[in-house]
Amino acid sequence: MIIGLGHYLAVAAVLFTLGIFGIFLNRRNVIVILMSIELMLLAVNINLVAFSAFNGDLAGQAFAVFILTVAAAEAAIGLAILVVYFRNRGSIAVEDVNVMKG
Amino acid sequence: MNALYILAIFLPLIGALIAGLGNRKLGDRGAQLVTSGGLILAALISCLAFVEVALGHNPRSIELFRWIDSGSFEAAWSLRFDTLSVVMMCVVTIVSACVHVYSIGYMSHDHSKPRFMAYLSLFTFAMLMLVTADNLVQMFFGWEGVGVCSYLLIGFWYDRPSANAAAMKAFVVNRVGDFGFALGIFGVFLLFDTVAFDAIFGAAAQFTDARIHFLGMNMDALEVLCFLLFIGAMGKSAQLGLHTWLPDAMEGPTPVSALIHAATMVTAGVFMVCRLSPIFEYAPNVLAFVTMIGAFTAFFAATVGLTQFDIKRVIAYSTCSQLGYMFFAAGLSAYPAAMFHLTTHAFFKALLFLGAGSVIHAMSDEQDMRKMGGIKSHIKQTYILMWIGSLALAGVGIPGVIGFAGFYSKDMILEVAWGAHSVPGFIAFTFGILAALMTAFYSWRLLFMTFHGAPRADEKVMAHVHESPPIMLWPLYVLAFGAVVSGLALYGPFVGHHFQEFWGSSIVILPDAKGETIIEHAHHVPFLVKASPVVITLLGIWLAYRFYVQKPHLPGETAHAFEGLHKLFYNKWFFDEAYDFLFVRPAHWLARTFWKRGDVGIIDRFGPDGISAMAKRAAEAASRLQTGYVYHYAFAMLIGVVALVAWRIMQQGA
Amino acid sequence: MSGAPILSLITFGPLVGALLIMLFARGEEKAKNARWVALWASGFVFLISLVAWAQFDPRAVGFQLTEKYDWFPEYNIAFQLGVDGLSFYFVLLSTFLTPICIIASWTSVNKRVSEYMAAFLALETFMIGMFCALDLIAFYVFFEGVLIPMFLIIGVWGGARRIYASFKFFLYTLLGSVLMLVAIVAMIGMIGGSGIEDAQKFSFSTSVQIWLWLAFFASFSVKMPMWPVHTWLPDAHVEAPTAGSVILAGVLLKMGGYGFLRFSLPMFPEASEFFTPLVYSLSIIAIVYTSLVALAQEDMKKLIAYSSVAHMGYVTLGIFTNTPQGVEGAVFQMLSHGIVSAALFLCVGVVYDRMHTREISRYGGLVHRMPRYALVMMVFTMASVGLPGTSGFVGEFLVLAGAFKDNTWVAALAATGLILGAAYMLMLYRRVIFGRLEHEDLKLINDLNWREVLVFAPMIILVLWMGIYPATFLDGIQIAASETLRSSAAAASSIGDVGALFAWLR
Amino acid sequence: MLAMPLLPEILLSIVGMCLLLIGAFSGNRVAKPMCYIVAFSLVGSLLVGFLSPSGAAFGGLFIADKLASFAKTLIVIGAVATVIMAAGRSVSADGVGPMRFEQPVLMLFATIGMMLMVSANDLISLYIGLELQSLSLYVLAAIRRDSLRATEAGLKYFVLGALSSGMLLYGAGLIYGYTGSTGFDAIQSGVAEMGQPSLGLVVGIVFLLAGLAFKVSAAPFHMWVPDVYEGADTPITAFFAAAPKAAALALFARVMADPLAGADQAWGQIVAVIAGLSVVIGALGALAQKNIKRLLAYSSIGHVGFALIGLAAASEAGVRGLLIYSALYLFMTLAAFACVMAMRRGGRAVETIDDLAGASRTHPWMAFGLAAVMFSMAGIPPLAGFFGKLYVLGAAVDSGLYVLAVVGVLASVVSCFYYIRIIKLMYFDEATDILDGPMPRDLGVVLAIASFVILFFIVLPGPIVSQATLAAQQLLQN
Amino acid sequence: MTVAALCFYLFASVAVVSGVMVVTARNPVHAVLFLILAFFNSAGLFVLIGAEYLAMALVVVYVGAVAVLFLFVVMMLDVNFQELRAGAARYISIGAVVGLALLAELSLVLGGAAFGDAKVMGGALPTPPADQVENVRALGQILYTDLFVLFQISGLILLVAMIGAIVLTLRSRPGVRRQRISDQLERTPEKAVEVVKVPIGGGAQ
Repeated sequence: MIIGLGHYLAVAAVLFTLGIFGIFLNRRNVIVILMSIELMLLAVNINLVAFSAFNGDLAGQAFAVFILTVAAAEAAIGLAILVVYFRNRGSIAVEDVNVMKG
Repeated sequence: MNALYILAIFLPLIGALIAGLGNRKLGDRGAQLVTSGGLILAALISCLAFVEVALGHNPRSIELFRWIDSGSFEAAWSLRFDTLSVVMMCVVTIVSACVHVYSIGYMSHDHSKPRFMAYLSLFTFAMLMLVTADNLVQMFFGWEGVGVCSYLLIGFWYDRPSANAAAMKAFVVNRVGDFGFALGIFGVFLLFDTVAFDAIFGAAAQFTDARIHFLGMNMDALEVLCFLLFIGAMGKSAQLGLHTWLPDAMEGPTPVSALIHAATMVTAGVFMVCRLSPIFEYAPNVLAFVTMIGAFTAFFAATVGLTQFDIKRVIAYSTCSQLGYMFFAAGLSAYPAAMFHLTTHAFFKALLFLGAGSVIHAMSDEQDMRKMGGIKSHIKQTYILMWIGSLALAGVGIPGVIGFAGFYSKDMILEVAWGAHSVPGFIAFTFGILAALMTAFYSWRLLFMTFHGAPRADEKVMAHVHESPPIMLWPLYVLAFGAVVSGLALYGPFVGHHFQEFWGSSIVILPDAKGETIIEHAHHVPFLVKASPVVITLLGIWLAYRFYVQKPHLPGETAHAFEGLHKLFYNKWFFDEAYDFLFVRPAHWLARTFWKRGDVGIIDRFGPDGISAMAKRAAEAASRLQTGYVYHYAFAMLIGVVALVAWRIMQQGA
Repeated sequence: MSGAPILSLITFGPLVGALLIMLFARGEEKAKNARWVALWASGFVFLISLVAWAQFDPRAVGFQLTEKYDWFPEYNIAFQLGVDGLSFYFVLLSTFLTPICIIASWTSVNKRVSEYMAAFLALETFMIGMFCALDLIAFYVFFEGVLIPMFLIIGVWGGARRIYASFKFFLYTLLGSVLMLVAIVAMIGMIGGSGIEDAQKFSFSTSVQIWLWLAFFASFSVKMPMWPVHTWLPDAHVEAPTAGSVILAGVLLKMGGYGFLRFSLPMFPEASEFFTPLVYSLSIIAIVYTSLVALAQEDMKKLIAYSSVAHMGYVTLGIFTNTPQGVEGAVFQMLSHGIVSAALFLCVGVVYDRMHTREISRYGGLVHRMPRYALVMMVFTMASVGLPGTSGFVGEFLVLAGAFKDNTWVAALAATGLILGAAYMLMLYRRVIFGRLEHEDLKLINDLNWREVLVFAPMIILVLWMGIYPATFLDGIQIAASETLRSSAAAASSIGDVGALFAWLR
Repeated sequence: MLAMPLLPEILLSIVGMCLLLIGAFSGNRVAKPMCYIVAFSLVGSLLVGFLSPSGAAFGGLFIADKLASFAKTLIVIGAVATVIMAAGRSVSADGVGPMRFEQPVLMLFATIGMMLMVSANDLISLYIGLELQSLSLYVLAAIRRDSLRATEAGLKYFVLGALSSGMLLYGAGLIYGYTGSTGFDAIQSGVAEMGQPSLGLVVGIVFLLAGLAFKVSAAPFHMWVPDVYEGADTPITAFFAAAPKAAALALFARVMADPLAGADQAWGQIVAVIAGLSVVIGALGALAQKNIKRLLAYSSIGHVGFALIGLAAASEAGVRGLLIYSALYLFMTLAAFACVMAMRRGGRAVETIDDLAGASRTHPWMAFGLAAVMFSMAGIPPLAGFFGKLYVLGAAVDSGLYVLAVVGVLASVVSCFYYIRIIKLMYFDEATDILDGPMPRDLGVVLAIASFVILFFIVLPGPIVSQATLAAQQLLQN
Repeated sequence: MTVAALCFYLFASVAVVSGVMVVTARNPVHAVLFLILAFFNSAGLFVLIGAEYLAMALVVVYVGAVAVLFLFVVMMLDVNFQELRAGAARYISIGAVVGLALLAELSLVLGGAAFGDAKVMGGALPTPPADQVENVRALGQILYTDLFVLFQISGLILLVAMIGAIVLTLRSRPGVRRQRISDQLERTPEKAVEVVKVPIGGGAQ
């Protein structure tokens, strides 16, 4: 049995779905949401790398490199926002994040 | 000459405008002088026109300028002077002049004399426009114009709610008639592609077999048109069904009743049928209908006249009844006879009304005959004039020798009815005779109740009873003169053996198989027929004498004996109540229902308001969706993506 | 005529006045200056329109005084102006009524005068522009643009329920119009340009016509207004200030009718033929139903508003009779109604300014104190009732004559409006003018002052002129109407029995 | 000269870093002058952009074409106006603390991101540009870090933005995988080669679309908008509403019409659905709002929906409509936010709609301007907004999207209600509490210029329309 | 069953399970640790497919920096571990349905990929043969040539992230004593020491 593109895509799809699941099923705290986002990006990376490898094209890997970079930046900013939010609200429970609505 | 004729038509208008708009500076006297003077001048010119046009056989029509001009629909302002018009012009201007002069005296205590005079003159103008119209639309102009003036004059005393109501009723009921008239005009336009009289009359014979789709039915075109036009005539001339406004119109000042509701406007319907005789002749069924309506009206109005107590109402019903005579004459194709009666009736009915006005004037504005009586010695001249009027109305005379005006004209009509030798003719004759009986009865009932017996008015009123001033009496004399001699004088030209010479082309009567016209038939009825009206009239007078002079208790007893009938007559056959129930109330109910239920309850509720409420609810729902929770937002995005992907995949698969 | 772009002058003249007011009317004399500037501007525009009238040849076929400027070349949209017999008299009507409105508002509007005057002048520009526009887009711009000033006029200077009324007016009419916008856009796509003349020459397929017709109908029927989309009108009228009602009744209601004539009939003749029964039905309902509703009204303005709906019923009826009489009568009826109902609203305004109520029952016996007013009101009442000799008669009569040619049922049912119209108008007159002067507060009411006489006098003259010598206007209308009918006549034959849906009416 | 087409962005980056240095040493007191420097350099960069050559840069990663320059012009106008307005509000809306010097710098970086992304000619550069913009915006949203609302706005924006980035990336990955390249030109030819787009590509397009739709705030990816608009500091909100919207719409148009041109039957209908949903949600959502910023948020959703109606037409006319619409919307939104920023009472900003009551008496010119904006947003002629709608509808109808057009206009009628409600408040109602007056000069200037464009677009539509036409033509040609 | 395949399944399954745990773990610290595990396994997958550089980068960047950052914040914020709230259960079914639908849709795509629908051809940046140029070098060659501008912009992004993190979280607290080295260095005996003469019996003042 040869491991093909489909296998990698399947793993990525599952991870991506998990990431999305994490975002909207999570009720505990926002950090987990951030982690879910990282999971999604990881899935994307797997996708890209798989395509890159199976297409014989390096652009996918280069793309993944940039995604990695940006993801790190994103995590930093996300956590920063989270921290200031925590300072204001005293909580990072997802359900508490609804001062504004309607 | 033409300019003079035009002047005659427009003099009243000029007078009206001067009196109406310049009232402050002109003053009462000025207004009266201008209008009356204008009318007298117009009357003189009319007489001149009568001589030149009718007697000199010199008809003409004068186009003034274009009016409505739309495609083939061309109606110009133009004046038509033929025998028919000038006869009407004479009647209108003479009676109007009399009424104008009379009004100077009658209205002397009123606050707004100029306004009254202006209305009267304006009315006269409209009436003249009607009779001299050269096309149907201009006739309609006059038609509605007199309606409006009538409205204004009935409602002249605008303080009185009853006067206002009567004025409105007159206008609206007339509008019902006009509705028919207007449809008739449209029909004429549809059929003939023109509304000008000459063109219509010229082409009428070609359309005898024409059919028209009217209200989903396929019918004889000319019959339909004539029927519609006749509805207009019924409205204006207060024929059975559309008569209800006329008695109420007595709310107006008495000169108005004399001019409009006796002599001129109400005869417009008769005039119209005569004017349109060239097409009515081709609509035999409608003519029969006209006859029947006329006959019933004559009878019906007379019955009601028997029981009324308001002096003016009695005369009003009498007018209604006499109009019935005219119509059945016209319906039997005896247009000259109708016109004849129209003319004589104008004089004596105006006389009666103005006389009644004089009485009312004397009795301090009392109109109820039950509160009169015993004043013949106080107002002798009026008494005599009323007698003349009544004699003329009842048609007293010696057959074959001489008589009052009504004698000639009414007898002519009854002879025509007999001479027609047709079922409608016979019915008309029967009703006509019965009506004549009643006419005599209620006329003398009026005379006796008003002038004879013991005074029933209170002291104060009786102390005030006085003869009218000369300015009111002189017109009465003029009219009385007409009431006495017009029958004799006009019999020859109007309905004599050479009547066609006189009328010329203005009236068309199709000869029967023998080549004779109905008028000639009428001349050859048995003497018994000729005499019967007089006999029956004398019977009526005797009955009245018996009831109201000899045995004053009889009326009450009779009324008691025939309670149902009396109630029916006294309540005018319940027409007003029936109309109120059938039309007025439903209309008001519908009005409220449409407004409250329809507009507010349905259209607004489900329309704009409903939609905006719906939008508001949707907006609330939309803002409830915006919960503020991040995971809901994410969820929405996810659902969006999933749905879109699913949709695309399905699309792809398909 | 070449040289001066006279229609542009007429169209944008008022806008210049509005700008002048907004920029320069300030300080102590602000209100006074605004009034005078508005009066001068509108009066000047009226004079120019008279000059245009002199240049206007009623016998000429096609559009006159045309102007054309590049606008959106990518879509082949040019700004075109021009008039023919259908539109020119409406231009005159607009330029005539605006100064009258400004005089009528001279003292009755005393808050935010400069804004009011500016709004009114802007309104005039839009109205005139709408009638002059020879380009679909320009037409729509003006057609909708009217909403803005009118919305403000009702909303700012209106009565107690002005907010409801102005919103209803705005949204209702907008709702109808946006569908027309889609149709216009679609037409531009099909024609490849937006000239009205091109559109009239273009022949759309029948099915397309049906849709386009419906879209235009959605707009025009609301603007007319036709039953059952008329309910905004009474509210708008009641709440609008007097001059607002005058313009609303005088000109804005004519936009729908004008639209039918300019678009529906010549551009979609087959669809017009197809939908004629529908229009007939709605028109008749409008005439009978709203006349009855008018009978039950207790508010003077509402009554007149409902009467307007009924009168507009005649207009739609006439337009779709497909006869010269019907079409010309409809146009004439619109012109006449423009004067008459405007004048009636002014009449209401006169007493409203004095008594601050429009309830009929609060009046009665005014003739005692106000004979001149009574006379004026009588003239317009009679004109509204359609008395021959007044302008109201000619249009109504021609419409009915045309309708009778096409369908006797329709004519007969519509003619009942003659009776009902008389009933409600006379009832109004009787209850307001006649009777005893019983209300204490009315006993000191004053008759018309010179300014009001100045307002009414020309209107009376016009009403009589139009009633006695309508040929002045009918001649011009006739040529344009026959052009309109020619295009639809060709189509009449090609429509099959698709009208079965509404065939019951025939 | 490989870098020349991107010269403006490069110069701006240098300016940004210099400013950062200055700020680091001088602190927040230079924030206000820095705003002006940013504005000035943005305008300068625009001029540089006009002068520098067009065409591909950096081996086709970026491209400076008509679309890019059109979009950049809009971005710069939006950014400059909002930066200047922000400079005037150097004390925060709540009156707490002065403006941070990082704010103009971040705005500048965000603008650079936008400029990069509208120039992107490759999925990677698209992503990088987008993220540069987004990350700056996340921070900007929360920059009033002591305000709960601002930080909540930042948090929501960040979380959802990251989610959308994930989706966009997933889609980009699939597109890359199924076309074999990240370059737009290659993708275009790849798609064209494919004929009927493969399933993977379609799913990729949907995910990419979802990500882009989030950035333009189209339904159902719009939920963040009201909260972020409300929570963020008003000058920041104005910035959000102006520049990124124009950039994202242009990017949207580019991605759909250039690399994915061959798959228009795949995305056309999706865009149509998104557009229809957006106009409806935008119309309904705003009806119930009391906060004017939230209202404008919903309104922006509706407007984006309208712009996308043009794109849904998948034609040159459609792209042109979208560009014209976004240009006109930019001016409308700037004017609206100028007014919102002028709403202060007793020195404190107020945000409910009712605060505008009677403004026509106290602030006649502001009320006039705002009324014009509202009528324009409602799409009432003769104001500019109408013509935006006209172009969009024209394109949609030409492409047979009748239902969408009707939905659009009906929704615009509904939305009219809340626009005219604002006018009603200003003109029909009497003031209860009077707003501070007069309007600050900077806001007045922005309002005046924007209103001028709105009012007089009808007279001289040429500049905007012809540039949009050229941009659309060029985009659709290759 | 080759070793490679075995490894793939191992890495893949562990990665997926760790992913599940990330989402469901009650304790955020555990979640972070599972995240790290997922990353490690993904790195393994990358190695399997020949993307060595990315595998390293993943470990270095994510595990070394990002995950630690997460851990740090989790610890710092000291959030109490709340229980799954009752509300969540309400949505779990519909959430599951939608999530599974998504998964199904995505698998449909890879169904296509598995059957060779994906584009298998050299792109614009073809991978050089692995035996001549190793992955890191190949990637480096394009990163610093063709894509250098993106590399630079990435730097800009990181700069923005840095600014952001600082502007949001750095607080200058008044009243906090800080070491000021320049002051310390500028200290001179003259400033620090005062020589006083103390009179006898007077004492220091």
